[in-house]
Amino acid sequence: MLDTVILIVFAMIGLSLLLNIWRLMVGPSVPDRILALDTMYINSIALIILYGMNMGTDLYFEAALLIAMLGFVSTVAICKYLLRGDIIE
Amino acid sequence: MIQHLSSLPILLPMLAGVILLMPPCGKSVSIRRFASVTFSLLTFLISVALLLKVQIDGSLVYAIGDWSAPFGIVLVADPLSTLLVCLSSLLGMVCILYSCAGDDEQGSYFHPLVHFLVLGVNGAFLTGDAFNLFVFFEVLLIASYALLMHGGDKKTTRAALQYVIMNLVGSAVFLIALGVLYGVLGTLNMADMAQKISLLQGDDVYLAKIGGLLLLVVFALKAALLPLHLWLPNTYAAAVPMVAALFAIMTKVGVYSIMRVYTLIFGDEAGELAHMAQNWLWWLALATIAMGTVGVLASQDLRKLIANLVIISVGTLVALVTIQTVEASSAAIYYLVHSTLVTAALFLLADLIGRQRGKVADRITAGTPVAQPALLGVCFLIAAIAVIGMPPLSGFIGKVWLLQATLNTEYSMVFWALYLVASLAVLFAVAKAGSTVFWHHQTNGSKNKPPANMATESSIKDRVQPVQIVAVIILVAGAPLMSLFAGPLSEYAIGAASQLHDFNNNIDLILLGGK
Amino acid sequence: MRLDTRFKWLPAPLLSISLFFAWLILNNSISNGQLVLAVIVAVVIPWVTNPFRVKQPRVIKKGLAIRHLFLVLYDIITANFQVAILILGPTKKLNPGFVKVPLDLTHTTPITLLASTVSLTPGTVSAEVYPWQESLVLGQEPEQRYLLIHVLNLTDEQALIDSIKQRYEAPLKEIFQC
Amino acid sequence: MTEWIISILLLIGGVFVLVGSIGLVKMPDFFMRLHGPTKATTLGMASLLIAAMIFVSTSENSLSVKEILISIFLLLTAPISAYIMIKSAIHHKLDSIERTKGKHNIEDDV
Amino acid sequence: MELLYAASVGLLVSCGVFLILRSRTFPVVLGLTMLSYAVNLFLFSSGRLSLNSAVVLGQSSEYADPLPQAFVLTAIVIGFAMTAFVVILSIRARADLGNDHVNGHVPEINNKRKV
Amino acid sequence: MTLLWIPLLSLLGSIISSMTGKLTRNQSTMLSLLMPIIALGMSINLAPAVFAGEEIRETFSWLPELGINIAFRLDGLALLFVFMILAIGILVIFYARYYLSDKDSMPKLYSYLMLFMTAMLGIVMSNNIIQLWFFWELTSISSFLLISYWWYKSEARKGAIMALTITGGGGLALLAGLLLLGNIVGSYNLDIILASKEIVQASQWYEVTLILILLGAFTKSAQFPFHFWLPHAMAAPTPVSAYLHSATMVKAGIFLLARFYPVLAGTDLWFFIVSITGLATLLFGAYIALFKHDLKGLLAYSTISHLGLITLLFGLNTELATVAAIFHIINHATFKASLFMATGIIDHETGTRDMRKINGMWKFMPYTATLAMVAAASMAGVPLLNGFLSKEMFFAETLHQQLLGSLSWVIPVLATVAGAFSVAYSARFIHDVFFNGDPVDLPKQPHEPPRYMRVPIEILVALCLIVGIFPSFVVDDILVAASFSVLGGYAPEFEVALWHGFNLPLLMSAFAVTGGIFIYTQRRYLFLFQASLPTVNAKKTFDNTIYSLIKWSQAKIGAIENGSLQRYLMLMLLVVLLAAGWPLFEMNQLAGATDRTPIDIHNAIGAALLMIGALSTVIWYRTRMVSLIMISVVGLMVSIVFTRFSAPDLALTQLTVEVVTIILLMLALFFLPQRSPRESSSMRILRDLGISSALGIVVGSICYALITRPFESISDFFIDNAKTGGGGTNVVNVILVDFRGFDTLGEICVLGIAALGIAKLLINLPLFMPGSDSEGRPWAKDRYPSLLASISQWLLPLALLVSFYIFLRGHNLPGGGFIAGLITAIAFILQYIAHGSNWITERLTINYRKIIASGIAIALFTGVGSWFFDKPFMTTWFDYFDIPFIGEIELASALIFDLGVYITVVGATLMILASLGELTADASKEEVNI
Ligand code: NA
Ligand code: NA
Repeated sequence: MLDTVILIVFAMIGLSLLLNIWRLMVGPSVPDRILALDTMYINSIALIILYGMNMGTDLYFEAALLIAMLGFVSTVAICKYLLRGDIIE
Repeated sequence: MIQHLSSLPILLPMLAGVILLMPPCGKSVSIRRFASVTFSLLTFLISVALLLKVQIDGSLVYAIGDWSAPFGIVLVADPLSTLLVCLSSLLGMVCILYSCAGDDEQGSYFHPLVHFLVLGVNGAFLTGDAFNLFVFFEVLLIASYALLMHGGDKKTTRAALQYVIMNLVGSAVFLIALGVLYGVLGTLNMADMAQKISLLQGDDVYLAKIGGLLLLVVFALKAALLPLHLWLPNTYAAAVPMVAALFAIMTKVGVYSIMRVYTLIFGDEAGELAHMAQNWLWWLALATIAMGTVGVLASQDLRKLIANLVIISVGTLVALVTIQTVEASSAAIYYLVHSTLVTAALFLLADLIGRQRGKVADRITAGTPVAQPALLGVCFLIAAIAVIGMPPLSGFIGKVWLLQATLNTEYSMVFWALYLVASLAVLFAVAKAGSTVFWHHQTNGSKNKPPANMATESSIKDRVQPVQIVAVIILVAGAPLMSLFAGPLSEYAIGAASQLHDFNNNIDLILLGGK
Repeated sequence: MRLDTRFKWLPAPLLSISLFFAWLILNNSISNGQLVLAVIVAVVIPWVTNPFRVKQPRVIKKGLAIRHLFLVLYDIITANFQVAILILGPTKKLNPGFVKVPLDLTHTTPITLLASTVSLTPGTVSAEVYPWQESLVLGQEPEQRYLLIHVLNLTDEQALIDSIKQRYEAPLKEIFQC
Repeated sequence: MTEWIISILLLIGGVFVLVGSIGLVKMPDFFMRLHGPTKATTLGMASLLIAAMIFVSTSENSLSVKEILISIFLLLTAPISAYIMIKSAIHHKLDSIERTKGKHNIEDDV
Repeated sequence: MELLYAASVGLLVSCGVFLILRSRTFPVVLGLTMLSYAVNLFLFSSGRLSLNSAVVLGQSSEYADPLPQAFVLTAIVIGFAMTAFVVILSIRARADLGNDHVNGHVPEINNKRKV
Repeated sequence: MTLLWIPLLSLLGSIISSMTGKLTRNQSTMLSLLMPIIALGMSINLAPAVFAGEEIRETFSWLPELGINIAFRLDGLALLFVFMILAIGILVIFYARYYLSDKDSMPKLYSYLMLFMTAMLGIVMSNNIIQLWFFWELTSISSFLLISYWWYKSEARKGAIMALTITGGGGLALLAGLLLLGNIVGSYNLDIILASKEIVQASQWYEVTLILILLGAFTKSAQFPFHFWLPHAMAAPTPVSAYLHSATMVKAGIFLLARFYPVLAGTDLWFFIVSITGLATLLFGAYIALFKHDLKGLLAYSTISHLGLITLLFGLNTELATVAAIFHIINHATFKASLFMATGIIDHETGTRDMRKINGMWKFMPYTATLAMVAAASMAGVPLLNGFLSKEMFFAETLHQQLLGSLSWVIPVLATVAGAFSVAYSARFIHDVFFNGDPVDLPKQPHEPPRYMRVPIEILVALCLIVGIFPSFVVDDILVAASFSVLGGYAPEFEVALWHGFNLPLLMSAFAVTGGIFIYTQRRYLFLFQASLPTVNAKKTFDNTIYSLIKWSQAKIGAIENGSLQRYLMLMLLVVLLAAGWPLFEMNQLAGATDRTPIDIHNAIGAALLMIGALSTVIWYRTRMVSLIMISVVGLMVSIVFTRFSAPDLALTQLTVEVVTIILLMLALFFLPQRSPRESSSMRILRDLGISSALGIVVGSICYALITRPFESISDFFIDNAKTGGGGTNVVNVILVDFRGFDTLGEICVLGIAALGIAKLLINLPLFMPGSDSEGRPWAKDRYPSLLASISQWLLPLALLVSFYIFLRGHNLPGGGFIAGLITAIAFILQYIAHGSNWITERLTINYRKIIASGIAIALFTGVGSWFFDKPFMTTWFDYFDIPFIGEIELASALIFDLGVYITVVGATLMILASLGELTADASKEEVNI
């Protein structure tokens, strides 16, 4: 049963990612795209976690952790650019 | 220590680079210079020691991390690689010496960067592993990028941008080539690759061919072979002269790689792929010579002229390498050393001359007289005679040798005709440049009177400094010395070339540790 | 309100404790070796990062803090369901709006916590804290701070402000004693 | 039993993640779009991570709680991401839909 | 799946190359970045694709080829260093030359077009 | 050793005289003369043996591998030339003592002259043809130096370059010819070559070889149409002309004909090329000489003509003609050298060489005039002078030539015509200079030159007379010996005598003399005729050719190297396409034999996102911000791909690098324009699309071909030995820090160097700091959003914790120094973003340069450490220890190495990002103050 559920959730996450990229493409504004990208980071974490469960390993945990950390940093960096241009001033 | 000698030409420059970044070298210019010169001298001496050891004990294989080939990375110190290591260490030393007159302070980190460049070059010469070769290529490239920007102006920035982008694409191609080769052969140790390539069957052969050809593209880019040479003239002409002089070795890294890879991996024993690119390379080399010749005629300043001389020398070298005989390879080895030294010397001289000519700098037009015509003139004359290939200097031997070596090949007459025309063009261009730069003065009011005391016309600060002239003399001395000791040197070159072509011996040496 | 810790060598005890546990959690182990490492990490990292800390009020009422934490967690869960319903429902019925909540809090850490809480809980996202540092004369403290929030479905503005102030701001004020 | 729990948590997580992304697509203006991802994903992610935690703990027969760290991390950062994104949206003077109340509360930041 | 992988690599190469051929530094930098993604994926695949077989001893029954992974790691790092350099170099070029054209000067046709 | 000493002494002389700058002129001259006099003495000493038919040889080893040795040989021909070179050389040096003005550097001239002398001696004495070429080229170099002696004169420079180019070009042809010759014979040894006539002439290469060698000879000896450099070489000081352009250098070409006569001559080809060239030169030179107003010009063309005569003689392929040629070599050297010297005196005394100005010199310098007139008479072929004898022999030999068949009469007739012209220009030389009224505005008042300046001329003119009157007595021995060598060990019966009776040659001589005088008297009409001809100025043609060649080159280079990176890249990509695509077409089947894995939803979505991201990056490339966001999607997806295909380490690395790259690109975006203008034409876009899709298809196909093929690699070794030999279970990491740690060492060097390079780039960087974004929006006021600053304080320790965790586990599980380093760096970068770099520098002063250096140093010394255990560099060490309370722990040198990596990465990344940040921080500080 778990395998089926994982597959279903895979499909949900996959759909989410597709929705994200749709927003990414459509925009219309840059902040919209940033939002989509940020969401995409988080959904990727879900994807990786699921994948780990699917494969029965937690070797990919760190990847998920790093996406959580680094996705935040990139979002901040991009927003800072929008706000101030110079991100390290 | 002596058993680790093979690794020292790489490790010593690394250490030097590191130490030069640390206190007290970071702060004090004089300490930095002293340390840098000492280290470069040491590197050179160590390289010579390695060469001698290889002469006595035969080629050495040094397994880094005690992991033997093909699993670990091995350094292969054979007559050819050690010779080139000596050459690059020498150039590094000369470049550093020359810079100590003050050019090193035109930008930051000059000394460590030179050591890092030498590290990369030496690594590329010594390594027996294709991926490790990539890494050292990158080391030398990134160092060259940084050095290219040393003390530069707008022109330099423009040249650097193009140079860097071209080479980044080149690196990408390098990786694809390595990927293909690994994907087919399952190894990237060069000797192991050589052994496995003849066993390939079916379509795998073509895949390996793709890998080999792509590698060739990369090496041709580094070597500046037509049509991938276009980066060279501007880059060399835009670099600070001592950097340009040091760059003289960089095209040779490309040539050397072609030599290694196409003799060992795609050489006689490669089955279907034996000498696969020979024809292409041959004609491209010829085209390169032609292009360089046109460039030489077109050059309007000394540095461009020298850059084009480099292109001609590359074409010549690649043509020789393509022939794949011991004779041709030994001629190539001799010519390689000669052309590197002499073009490096010319770059430095062009700088010294340019500085003393004020506004016209090194442009080949009438200008301010050179303040020290005798000193610079003699040096220039020697270098010019050498580069033209006239007796009694090294260029003459190189020329005779390479003509001899190409004589009994298929298209020898095409090469001869082209090479001789190129030589004539070089002769004319260099003579014209030299006589214009030294003898054609703008300030001569009455045309046919000897100019008045010239020394006063140029300020004292442009006078050649002792370190600069020492640096130039070290390089210029190469030409007569290589001619005087042509006997032992040719013996050495032939020995190195024979070993290069001795497939079984190389395989045994690297994969079985010489057993 | 207290800004300094009792021990010079342990500049941020709460942080140290968090790090200690985080280490053990990360390594999934409470072996002796990991415990030693955890202690090392818990001491060394705060010490190393101390220069980068701006002095902020410390948690005084620890029990209250924990209780408040659970309250917020509960709110997060309900918030998620509410928002899910709002999202899936017809968009046209939504009445979004911007609300400016006047703040009693003055320090950054409590304000950050409040803003985060607001963002994580029903239908609201913190948008801005007014005024900005840059709009002030150097060194001067602002008279009144505001939290600008965006509300997905705004029905009663004043009720929302009151609920935020009472449900989230007041406990924070107490926890930090400021 | 654990399989059930895991499955339910997974489904909850999946649904919330999806809902967040639907919100991202469906909502008419940036400010409204933001609500979905920031909130829905925190719970969704938490459910998924807890599912994973239980899954690993049972399959390896030893307690594994490190997935918690990701949750904590997301809880810490999600509001700040949202905040800074809104900030840049305000800076870009993005239009909110007409019926939005209290637009006057937004101060010009330049 | 192999086809999909190869197609992705091919597409990345195409996109990278197209961007590299643009006339301004920023797209060229993007192109180089894209190309290095493609190259890394390519090099990675030279050890063949394998699912669920990370090369951590004791974690799985089969192992992927670790060597290309090590190569790609090195390549990523080097690529990063190079990208960093070329980015700053573009900034420098813009500052020195007053424009961001890869040739250091904007062709006259464009200047006219602007006017 | 005797033979070697002859050129060596002259070289020594060159060196000695170059050092006589501080001495007086006389001392300098004496010292300079010493060496050639000794050499001359030595050669005289050797003469009897040579006359006796002996050939003296000496060989020293130099480059045996190439068949090049230092080999000397003295036979009759060589001896003849050695005498000429040394004797005339000595006279010229002596003469130059009086010729040079005080301003001119005597040591320089002497030094060059003797260098030249060395080269000539080397040529004539070489027993190895490559050595011969060696000295041949040395004459080109030294003559370049001599012609450009007055380097400040434009015509001296131009003349020197022209001479060098022509003779140098000929030299190259000669080299080719000699190498071919050596290849045919199988040796460069002259002895062997001279004995291989049959082999050489039977070879398929004979024609090419002959033509190449003749090219060398003709250019050097100024044969038509390569003659034009010679008149321009007259820009040299007159002693130089006397030496080089009468007696020696131009004779080197003649020598070459003589030297290789035994191997190359005797064929019809030889006859046609050599004799026709000689005849043409003879006529052309004699004709033009008449019209030259410049004294030296006249002599130059006369020389050309006489060289043509000698060449013609060699071309006739008869033995006696050869003897005559050799005889004329001697005679021409004597009279022409003395004429040049006389001209030098006239030039010296009058300040001009223009015959239209110089008239009636007889009155001013009767003694010099007498000498010059005798020499000129010899040149004209007047009886009782040596010139008459060889010309008589020449006329005789032209009559014996039958190869032209029914046209055989042409040669003697033309020879007579040329003879007439030579009488005419000689007459002009005598009449126009020494008589013909009074001088016209001479710069100086002429008078007799210093006594000793005339001595060399006296000696030479005396020789002309003695040889002319007592020929057999003076020249028989040397002529026999020389002919003996040239004819290959055989000397024909001949008699050199003043009177052979009334015969056809004498008649020809008579015709020539009367005809010549007639021509001279009627010169007015000839000058008019000559002026009416279109002027064919060889120098101008040469200059124009060179000029247009240079212009052509510049145009070509300018068109090819147009500075367009796009073109360079396009070329390169095309080459790549060809190299990768060509073999692809040769393949029978693209796909390999392994089973395909089915596509699952996970992969499909990943690939879709990856592709959409990539395409979007391209589609929006002009809106840079958007394409930057799009490319981060690609980066994210690439790391997902790595996770998917079992490469957790790669995924982690890719993720961390990705963030730093994005931050970097944001920086770039700020300092670069934020939009790309639309500048590519649609054709260009199409072209680019074409090549990029072609490349994509090719690379994709290769990738597909690879991954569908069965495969074996060396990797099992790593998996088997990672734990036992490297002490870690994460094989990738063990490869990185152990098996291939050397790569990693290189890699951190790259990173470190990149950081240094970037810091270098940023020095004195004038920044463009846009005050608004791409849509003209001013930047936000809130510099450091407070909530961000607040949260980043918390994130820093957390990130450090994670980083430490990743670092420690790397050896056994995914992670390692590089990733850990980047996480640390990113954590700090977040601080920079949140607080600004001033805030950071207030709290933390780190010298990133030192950090980088320490990182590399740690890695390096870890590697060196193994030396102390007598192991190669980077041999790792690890062991397990049981420590009370803590339990078993593993200690490994690889961890220290990884620490080095970590430190370097932190240092380099921060240096790269922070140095740019600090730059703007400084700028903004000022902004705030305003
Ligand atoms: Na050269
Ligand atoms: Na006259």
